[in-house]
Amino acid sequence: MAQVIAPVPTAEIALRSTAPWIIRARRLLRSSRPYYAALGLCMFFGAWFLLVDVFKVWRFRELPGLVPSVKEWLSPDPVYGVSIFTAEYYSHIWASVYRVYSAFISATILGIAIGVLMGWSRVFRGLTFPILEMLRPIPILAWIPLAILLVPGREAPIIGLTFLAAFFVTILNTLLGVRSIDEVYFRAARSLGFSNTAILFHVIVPGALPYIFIGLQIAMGACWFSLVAAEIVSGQAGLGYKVWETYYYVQYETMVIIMATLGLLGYLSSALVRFVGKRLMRWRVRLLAGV
Amino acid sequence: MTAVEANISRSMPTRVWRRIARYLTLELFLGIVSIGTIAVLWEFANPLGIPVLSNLPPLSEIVRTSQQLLTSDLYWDGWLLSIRRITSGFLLAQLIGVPIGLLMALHRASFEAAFPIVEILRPIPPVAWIPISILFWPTRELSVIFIVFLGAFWIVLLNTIGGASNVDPNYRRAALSLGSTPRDMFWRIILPATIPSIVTGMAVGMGIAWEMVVAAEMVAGRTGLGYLLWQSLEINAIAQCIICMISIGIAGFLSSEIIRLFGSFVAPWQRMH
Amino acid sequence: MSPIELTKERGVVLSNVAKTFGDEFDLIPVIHDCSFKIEDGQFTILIGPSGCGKTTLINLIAGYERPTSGRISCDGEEVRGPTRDRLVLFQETSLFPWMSVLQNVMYGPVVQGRKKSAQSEAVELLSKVGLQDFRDKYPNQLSGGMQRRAELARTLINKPRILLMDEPFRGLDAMTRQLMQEYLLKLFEGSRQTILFVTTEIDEAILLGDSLVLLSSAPTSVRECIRVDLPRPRSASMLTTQRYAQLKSKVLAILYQEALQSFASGSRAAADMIEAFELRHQAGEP
Amino acid sequence: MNGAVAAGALSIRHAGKVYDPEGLNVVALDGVSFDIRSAEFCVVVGPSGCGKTTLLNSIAGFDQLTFGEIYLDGAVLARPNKPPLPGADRIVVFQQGALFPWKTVLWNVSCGPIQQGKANRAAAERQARNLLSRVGLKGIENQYPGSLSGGTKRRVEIVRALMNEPKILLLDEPFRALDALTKSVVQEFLLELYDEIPKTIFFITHDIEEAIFLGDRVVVMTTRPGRVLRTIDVGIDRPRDYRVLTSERFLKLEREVRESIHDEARKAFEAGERELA
Repeated sequence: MAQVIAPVPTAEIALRSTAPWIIRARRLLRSSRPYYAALGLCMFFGAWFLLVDVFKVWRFRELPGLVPSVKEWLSPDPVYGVSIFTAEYYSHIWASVYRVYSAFISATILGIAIGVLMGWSRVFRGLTFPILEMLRPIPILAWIPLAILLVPGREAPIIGLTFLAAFFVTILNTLLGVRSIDEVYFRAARSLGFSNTAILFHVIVPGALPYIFIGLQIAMGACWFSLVAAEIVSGQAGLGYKVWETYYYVQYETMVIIMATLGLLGYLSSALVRFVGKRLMRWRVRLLAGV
Repeated sequence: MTAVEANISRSMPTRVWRRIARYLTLELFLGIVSIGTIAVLWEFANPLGIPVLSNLPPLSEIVRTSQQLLTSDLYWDGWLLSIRRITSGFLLAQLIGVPIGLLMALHRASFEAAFPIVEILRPIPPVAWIPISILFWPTRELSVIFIVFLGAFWIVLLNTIGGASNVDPNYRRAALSLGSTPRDMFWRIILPATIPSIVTGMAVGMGIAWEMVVAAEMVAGRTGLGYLLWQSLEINAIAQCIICMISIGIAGFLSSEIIRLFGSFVAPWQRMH
Repeated sequence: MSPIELTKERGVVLSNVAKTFGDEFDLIPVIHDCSFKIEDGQFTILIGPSGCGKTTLINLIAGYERPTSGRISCDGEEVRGPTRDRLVLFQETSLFPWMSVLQNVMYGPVVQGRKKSAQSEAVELLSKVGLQDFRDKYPNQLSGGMQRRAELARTLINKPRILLMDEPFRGLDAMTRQLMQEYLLKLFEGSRQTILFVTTEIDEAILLGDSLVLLSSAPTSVRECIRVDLPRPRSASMLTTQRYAQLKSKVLAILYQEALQSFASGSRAAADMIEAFELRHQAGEP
Repeated sequence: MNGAVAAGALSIRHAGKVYDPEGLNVVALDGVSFDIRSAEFCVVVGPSGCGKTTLLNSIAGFDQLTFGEIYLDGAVLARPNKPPLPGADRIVVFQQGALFPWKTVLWNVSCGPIQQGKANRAAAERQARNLLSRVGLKGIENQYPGSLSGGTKRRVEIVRALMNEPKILLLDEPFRALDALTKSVVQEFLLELYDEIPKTIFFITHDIEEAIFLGDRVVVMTTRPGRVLRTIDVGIDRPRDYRVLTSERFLKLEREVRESIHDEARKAFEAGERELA
């Protein structure tokens, strides 16, 4: 691309006036990324199709095929009653999404509050940190039996477990975030006459935000992981329960649909957390060069 | 030095005190207080009628049942089997994950081709793979190991990619100028610089591996700590449940400590601050 | 552009070099039209306001980047890519943290196939820079000044044709900086190693340099070349002589306008853009 | 802004600081005494480790003296182990910069008066915009500190300090991270502001040239334990600009200070190197 690049006068180093997303789109098309990505996806689905549907190689013959699964997913009247056109599909999705997001949001609010308190007061941290450190190594899924035995009802144990998965991670990352704030910002705030609440809202929370959002990304992933396990053991509805039920009743195509849906919802949830993070932390935008 | 420490140390002005004071910090004091009160509340939960803790068997009963359990072979077999599954699944995840991660970090085409697949498969919770794993793998043991493998694989893969592609460009440029061949660049510059991220990936991966062993044994396993935990759920033995949970917690803690030691051995320059 | 006859004489020659970053969507010209010469056996200084593309010039001469237009030749041949003839001391230390100081210094000879003599050469050079007791320590166990000396040893063991130094003493405190300057002077006056030294400190430039290349604010072109005719060997006491004061006021007058110009050109000052771009580019964006 | 009340006279009496009284007994500050008249530009210069930062922090309220007192306008400010509360009358401009990176420039500059309840948001922001444009920083009000160059960040932080009309402006080696050319531009910016809004300034640095160029009075300190080696009245009239740097009087003063401080600094350096070996 040996265009002659005319030196642009320094005074007005103007970005072309076209909208930024058009620029990103044109840059993407010119790079090799989309073409290799397409190649990769073809190889993956091609292998699935050849190994399972066509040649039924070795153990692959036991697995659900690519074509039947996609057909089931898209058909208006699916054999086992679950496709993008049936209400049952969306009821399971809603059950899982409701559980994950109610647990995630409450864990975020409580987790950040406790994390900030632990970061702020050394006595509170002294009291609570040892307990946290003792409970943290216990895998979340190991809490399932206790949750089922102790927590009454059907929904509560599942939401409780998903809450736990996000709770520990959020507390720890908030604590890490508060401790990472340079002492100089507290000193500047105090000498500028900030009250304690002002320091909390204008220094601690925004300062800890980068770490908090690293925690929230991990927490969202952990929520979906734990939800599926909890639903398999004690759920009535929800994608995790459905995965097990379709396996039990040998409806393998539907099982693949549910797994794909879980993957999609997991990806969208993480993308949502990243999006919210970018919005709240616009100040972290790279320097003027607009990275 | 906080006020509390200041007046403690002032009362005994000897040099010896300086060394003791370093341990007798405020945190240690508060830690003992908090754990102590919880243990006491737990023990006398029933008479005091404390909401959550009263449903649990008192601490003393748990200690008694643990004595029985610790002497039973089932318990220790459970440990061995779970550890065997963890090690095989975890090691496989490193042996496959690290090389692929390095390839994807250093070879642009393979990254651009493989990354979409990673983005599709990674968000699917490994527990959701259990049915497929049971169908595909001929034996139960292999299906559990596959789930453990999945748990640790994605984490170490992404950490390796992250580590290898963010090597400080000045290291690469300095090495290039000094006359390094591509082989030198990989073995003497890129790989050592990536080791810390790989170790982080292993530590996090180990945590998730233990989560997965519990889930996999819950559904597909016939033995192991996880299965023991589910059995105690079936027979409503809360005390045994708690002991199994604590044992898994200790096992998880020990294995991440092993990873940390491995990390300080493989990347000694890290802790030399 | 008329084909410039590649002069055969020694040293590095830049003729009408220009460099622009970015693709056709956001074009940032960093170097407008730079032509100057780095004579053999001379201590040449590149000095200009912050964010004026000095680091990019170093990368171009070292061969890490290709110029958008114009030509760079070293001893007559065009500069194609990095070689051990043109070694760089970066602003931040680039000692390999996973190797001991000795292994770092031996790295050059080892990868060039001179394993046998590498160890003895390295040990001898380390004692010359006063780090013989730190040979087995890791870089992060050393102070800023020591890291710089170790890096100098790692560079000089390869006997480069030209040593490129990008504000190497910027992070050091005043005292260490002064001692490192004295050390570098002793080293240069002993071996007449050709050096290109980038700095923004005028005192450092005049104390160390034989010829100063004054750069304009972004996008950079050469404002002026000034010869420093202070006698050698140089010492810190020269900083307060009358001849030094004249040189300093002349350099200050020119560079002060450039520094002001890069501040004055509005809120999106060109300097901020270039400084940001260089930071991003230095971070190795593909 | 010009009718700033003529206050801010500071007097330091035998200020001393001993770290870890029980154990190693490290004397950081050994009975330092000097006065700063109201609206005087006083610069304390000394090698690293001479206790100048401890002195500044004791005035600001971030550190406490072990013995000696500090008076502000006659009233007791600091006593042994009784540090003053940090307040808007003694604003500090920190070495590594303390603009809140997550707030816009306008928020940063106007937050002082707002948080102290001296002005409502609208009035404070109007005053901030006016002050920013007066010092040539127009147009960056809505940007975040992360996207500003080093020099611009320093200037905004000085403006933020002056917005609170402090009795004393405390500057802890504020230009250390800047390269020399940007430093000279920002130094001149500070001098112009000082000429326009006279304020008592307590400026600490290890750069002798900067100390003489900026200060009316320069207090030269010895290395640890910090003591006042000598005090110099610069006596170069204002307004000053970079041409002063090569004037005859400036060079004489610089030579004087450089000799008296050179062997002090070498002692500090050798002590530092020994600790590492």
